[in-house]
Amino acid sequence: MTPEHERGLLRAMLRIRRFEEKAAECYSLGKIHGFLHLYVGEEAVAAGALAALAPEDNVVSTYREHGHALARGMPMGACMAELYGKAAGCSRGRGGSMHFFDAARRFYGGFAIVGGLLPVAVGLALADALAGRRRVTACFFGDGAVAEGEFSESLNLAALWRLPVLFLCENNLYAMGTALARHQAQTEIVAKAASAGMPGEVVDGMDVLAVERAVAAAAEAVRGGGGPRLLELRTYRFRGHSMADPELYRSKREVEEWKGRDPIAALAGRLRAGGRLDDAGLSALEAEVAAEVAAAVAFAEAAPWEPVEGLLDDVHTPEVPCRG
Amino acid sequence: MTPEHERGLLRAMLRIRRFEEKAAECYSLGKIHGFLHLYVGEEAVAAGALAALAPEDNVVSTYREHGHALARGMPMGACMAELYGKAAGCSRGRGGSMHFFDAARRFYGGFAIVGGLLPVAVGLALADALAGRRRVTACFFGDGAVAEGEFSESLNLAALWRLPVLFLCENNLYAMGTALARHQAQTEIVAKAASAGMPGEVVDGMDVLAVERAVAAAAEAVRGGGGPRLLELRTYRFRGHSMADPELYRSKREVEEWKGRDPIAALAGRLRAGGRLDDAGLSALEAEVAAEVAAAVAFAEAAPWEPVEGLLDDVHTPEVPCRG
Amino acid sequence: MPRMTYREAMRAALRAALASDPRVFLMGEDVGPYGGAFAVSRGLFEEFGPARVRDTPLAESTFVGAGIGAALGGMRPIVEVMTVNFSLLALDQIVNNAATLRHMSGGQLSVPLVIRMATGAGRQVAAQHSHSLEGWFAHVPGLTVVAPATVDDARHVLAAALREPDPVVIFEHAALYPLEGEVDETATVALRGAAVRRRGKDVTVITYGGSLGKCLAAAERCAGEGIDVEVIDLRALRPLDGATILASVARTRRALVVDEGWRSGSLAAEVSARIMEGAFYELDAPVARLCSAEVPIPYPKHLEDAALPSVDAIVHALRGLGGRRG
Amino acid sequence: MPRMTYREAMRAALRAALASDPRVFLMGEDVGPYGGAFAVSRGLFEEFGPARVRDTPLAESTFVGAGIGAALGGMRPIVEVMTVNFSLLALDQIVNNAATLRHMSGGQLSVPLVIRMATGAGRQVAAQHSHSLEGWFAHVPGLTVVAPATVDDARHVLAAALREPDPVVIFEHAALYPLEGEVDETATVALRGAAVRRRGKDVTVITYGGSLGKCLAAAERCAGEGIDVEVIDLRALRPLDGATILASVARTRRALVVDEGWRSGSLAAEVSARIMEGAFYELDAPVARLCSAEVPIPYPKHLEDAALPSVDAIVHALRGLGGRRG
Ligand SMILES: Cc1ncc(C[n+]2csc(CCOP(=O)(O)OP(=O)(O)O)c2C)c(N)n1
Ligand SMILES: Cc1ncc(C[n+]2csc(CCOP(=O)(O)OP(=O)(O)O)c2C)c(N)n1
Ligand SMILES: [Mg+2]
Ligand SMILES: [Mg+2]
Repeated sequence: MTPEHERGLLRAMLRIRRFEEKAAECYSLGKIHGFLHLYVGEEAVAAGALAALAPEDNVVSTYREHGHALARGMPMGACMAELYGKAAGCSRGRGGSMHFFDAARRFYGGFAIVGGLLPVAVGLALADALAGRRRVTACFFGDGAVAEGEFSESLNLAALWRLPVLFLCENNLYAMGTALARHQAQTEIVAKAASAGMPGEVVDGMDVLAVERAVAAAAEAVRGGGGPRLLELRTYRFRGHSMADPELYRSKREVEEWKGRDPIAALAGRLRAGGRLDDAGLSALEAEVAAEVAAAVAFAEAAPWEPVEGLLDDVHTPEVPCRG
Repeated sequence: MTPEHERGLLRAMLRIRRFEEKAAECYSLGKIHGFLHLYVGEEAVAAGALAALAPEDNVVSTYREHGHALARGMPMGACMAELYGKAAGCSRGRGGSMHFFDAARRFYGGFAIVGGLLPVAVGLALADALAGRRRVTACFFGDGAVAEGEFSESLNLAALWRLPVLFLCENNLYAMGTALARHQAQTEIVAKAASAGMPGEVVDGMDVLAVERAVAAAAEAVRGGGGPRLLELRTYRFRGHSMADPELYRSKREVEEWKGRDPIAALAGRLRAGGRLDDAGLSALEAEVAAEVAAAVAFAEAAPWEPVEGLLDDVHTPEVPCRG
Repeated sequence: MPRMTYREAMRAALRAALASDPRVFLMGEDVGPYGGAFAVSRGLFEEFGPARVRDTPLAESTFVGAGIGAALGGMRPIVEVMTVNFSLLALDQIVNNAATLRHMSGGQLSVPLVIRMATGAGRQVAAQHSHSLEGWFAHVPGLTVVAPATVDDARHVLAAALREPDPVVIFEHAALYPLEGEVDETATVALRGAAVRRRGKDVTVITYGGSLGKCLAAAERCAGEGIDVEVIDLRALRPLDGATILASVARTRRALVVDEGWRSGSLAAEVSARIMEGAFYELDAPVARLCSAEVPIPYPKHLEDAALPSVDAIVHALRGLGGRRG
Repeated sequence: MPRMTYREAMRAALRAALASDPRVFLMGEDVGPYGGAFAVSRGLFEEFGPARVRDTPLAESTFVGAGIGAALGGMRPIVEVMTVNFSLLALDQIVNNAATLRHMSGGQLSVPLVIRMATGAGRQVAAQHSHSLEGWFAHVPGLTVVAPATVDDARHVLAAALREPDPVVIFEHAALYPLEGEVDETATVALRGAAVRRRGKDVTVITYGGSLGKCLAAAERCAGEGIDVEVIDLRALRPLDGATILASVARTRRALVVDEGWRSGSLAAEVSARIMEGAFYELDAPVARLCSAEVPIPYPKHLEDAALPSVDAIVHALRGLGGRRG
């Protein structure tokens, strides 16, 4: 673990945080519409996990995927343009906040039906297994998704066929307004892995280094043909479920307590304490990220709208003369 | 455990066996059509479980439910007439083999979509809990159903709300032609109960006394407000999945081995050995059951068909003058 | 008559149902402390407690199926499926159980279950959150399907649904929740039957749910151009009120069906076919349909607007029908 | 040309696909050693092995979703959903993922997935096993939906579907499996487009799938009565081949749509509406529909027969259309 690497993780988290803070601002200004689910507070999970995965791995995520997309290396401008709905967006503006895609980076969404991404992840891994490719398919999902039948079905299928899936459960203690203990009889999510005959492990999702370590180890086991694994990453979202959430279901105090464990502050503090980051370094990093965010907004603002004539594009693949 | 009680269990199993053997015969004769899923070999489960349940309990079952229906006390004539599709059938002939119902006996089907009955059972228990009634809802389902998402969802909901459901998994080692180990990564079905925070237990489903004991104990716990439980009843079907099954997926030898554990022969043997049943007694029992089966067939044969004008009946409840 | 929003009307209906019948309870995702995804049930958890306003896990198939079971067990459950988009996970329970149990049991069982769900597009929530699948539900024998399009209907349809001994599905177009209107608190409305929302003699527009407002606005614009438009709100999508439709078309001799569902296989097709069958010889022109474009609904506003029926497009279609008479 | 059954034709198509493209694999419940619920895949497990003929657990949503994922990953999966009845558990994957991914990703992703399922009633398997929901699938943009009604189509449609870069759903009416017919082994058939199965000048019958045989039989009977019936087999249910339908109706001026789905909201309604829109002025009589009765399909033969379109009922409807000309 070099200081550069640690600073890289800090930077990755900061990029997500500042990007989303700006997105929230743009939402208030009426530049972004529909649903916007922020990841603020959970950045250590995306930053740590994506640092531990390889470029050839597949990444599948939910509607709360800005963090995973940025940590995967998707250009911030394309992400912001997608939030704007511009043609230069990472999904050509068609998807918006919930549907980021980047085929070249094997970033397969951006799925907004809770649980619906899990079977797709299993299938991506099946394709790799059948083709003899040594790839991991990493699939992020929330604690709420654990209640959906597709979760158990997918764990079973992946384990039964020993497919290279890494199930990454972001347990932020709430499914919308429903606390974990109010939606799960068994709140130890790792116990579900055992019931599918799959190894599982709990990880401190507020500690980016712990996340990176755990994901690296699990990914190595999965890549080596050891079958699927599940990590339960314990984390917390600092903001509402979406922009419309009045947060009637949890106390301010609880939120404040968790904010005290802010993963960005925690890592920055550790680096400072160890003398591996100083005020100047942090300012430079903040400035660099701020500039990137500003550039992303400028890019999104300047980007053209898709012409209305394109409405019916991409429902089907256009006929090409000598296909198939 | 009185000798009468034991002979009652033997009789219950024999009634199911002979009823179904006759049904298979009638099927070959073209009197019964569609799907016919026989329970032959599994009779100890229905006979033992239903003996342990109370009349006010709810019973929910699958398309392989003749045994549960008969053990519940549904008249054999109405059951046979249902197989014939006659208006005197227990579902007015509308359902056939897969859809037996008897509202008065709280026999709630007869569900033919694998897994689809589990949420319904949870709901019946919810109604009882809300109404403050001390009833158990016993729900029979197969090992194959364990793979369906609704299984995990239903276990979770029942456990979360501590509802009085008794989940009775008839593990006959096959879902159609797919052996348990080929559809479940975790073949210990009781492990699934643990992952929903629910007690579970494995029972020898070929031993009617063991089944009765286990179900009685579990039902008492459930009825007492202890929350749901799961029993895994290990059993085996001696015949094909349905009448159309050429049984390409298992060996004759395996089937013969299990036939050596025939629950009826086992109990009869035990009773004989203990001097609680002799040849005359067994013959009398067989004769009694044969007469009941013959009467059921005669009843079904003689019963009238529903007039075609009734086709659209019971899609909706008929308007009654001062409803609601 | 009091004014309130569609959301408040729905909430008042829920409150009245919970207050008047101990068998009634509400369950669904985040209907409790969160107050419902659309804030419809806000306050009811506090008022009626956790036994009667029940948050469920994310398990659509199972909590809908549990509603069926609870109905069989003598309760009067109201199950909220947050949106029709998620109801795809519960269709087996609705089609294979709720809709069949009465018939399959030879009339022994009833499933007095009410399922409510938000539907429709127009809020820039993209392809997976913008379905209008009312037509699918309207295809299924054993179900009654309604789509309150006015605040007054929102206030009263639930009580009517709870009087039914069989399953009822209520579609609430999400764009209607902020709509304001008058409510006759003392009325009892019928669950079934269409309503003529505007009288006119030149052309009939048949619509439902979230499109009613657009059609009424289009009718006003057409009035300025001398086209006198009659607007029918289907209200009940199953059974369809053929008599009201046919009587209107027999007078106007021209009809347009406006439906936010995708065109092919839409509920609008059924309405068109019924008019074909029941008023062919009365028609002066073919019945026209205005539906959504056949595309997964895109996120950006200009594309979403282009995909959905708009007031402009309705006016255009009405002009095209040549409704100006004599 | 060789004769074979519809079942054998489907199996030959599967075998050819597995043999010719290493990316193709088959998965579903009991497609392996059991040979498929309808014995379609019998022998393929032995021939191609467990990696390419894969038995799945009972988990429709997940194995269909896994098919989507595998298609994204470059494979050409053929997913068998045993029957359309169980596909209700997989509709979220089909509608929200398979049909949307291409559009939602701005054209980056393709889902070259083929889903096969048996459909239809007529085998006395009662309400939960007798659905005809082809019309639902035909409603969804992003899907291509086909219903081979002849042995030759059964032999060739799969290859055509596998040539598509986007999801295709193939409906095989379960009553057709024992049907015998001739197959042109060397042909390449188009996935889309209707086929005129019988030429006639008095009235057009439009149908698909399991009802084609009944319509042809009815046409023969009508021929004896001097009514010359043209029979169109839709073949593709999405997209519909409007041109073929309209051209025929423009000649015959009368049309009957026969559809085993329930009447309200049926695919037949869409066909009727299209004729309304495209051939209204050519029609001599309203387009008629013959569909299934609106009832969960009952078990006993006499009631099931009464619920479904029958040759008698088709003949009766054709007579009623007054198709005898001149
Ligand atoms: C099948 C389905 N049901 C309901 C919803 C509405 N919904 C969106 S996010 C969400 C909560 C999901 O919670 P969790 O899985 O814990 O993820 P988190 O939002 O906490 O990251 C709900 C109920 C949905 N999108 N899909
Ligand atoms: C959802 C669903 N998928 C598939 C089927 C077809 N099917 C009927 S029974 C069965 C096997 C069920 O096995 P199991 O649950 O073990 O019960 P068993 O038949 O062994 O008693 C299958 C696949 C179905 N009825 N429902
Ligand atoms: Mg969560
Ligand atoms: Mg089994």
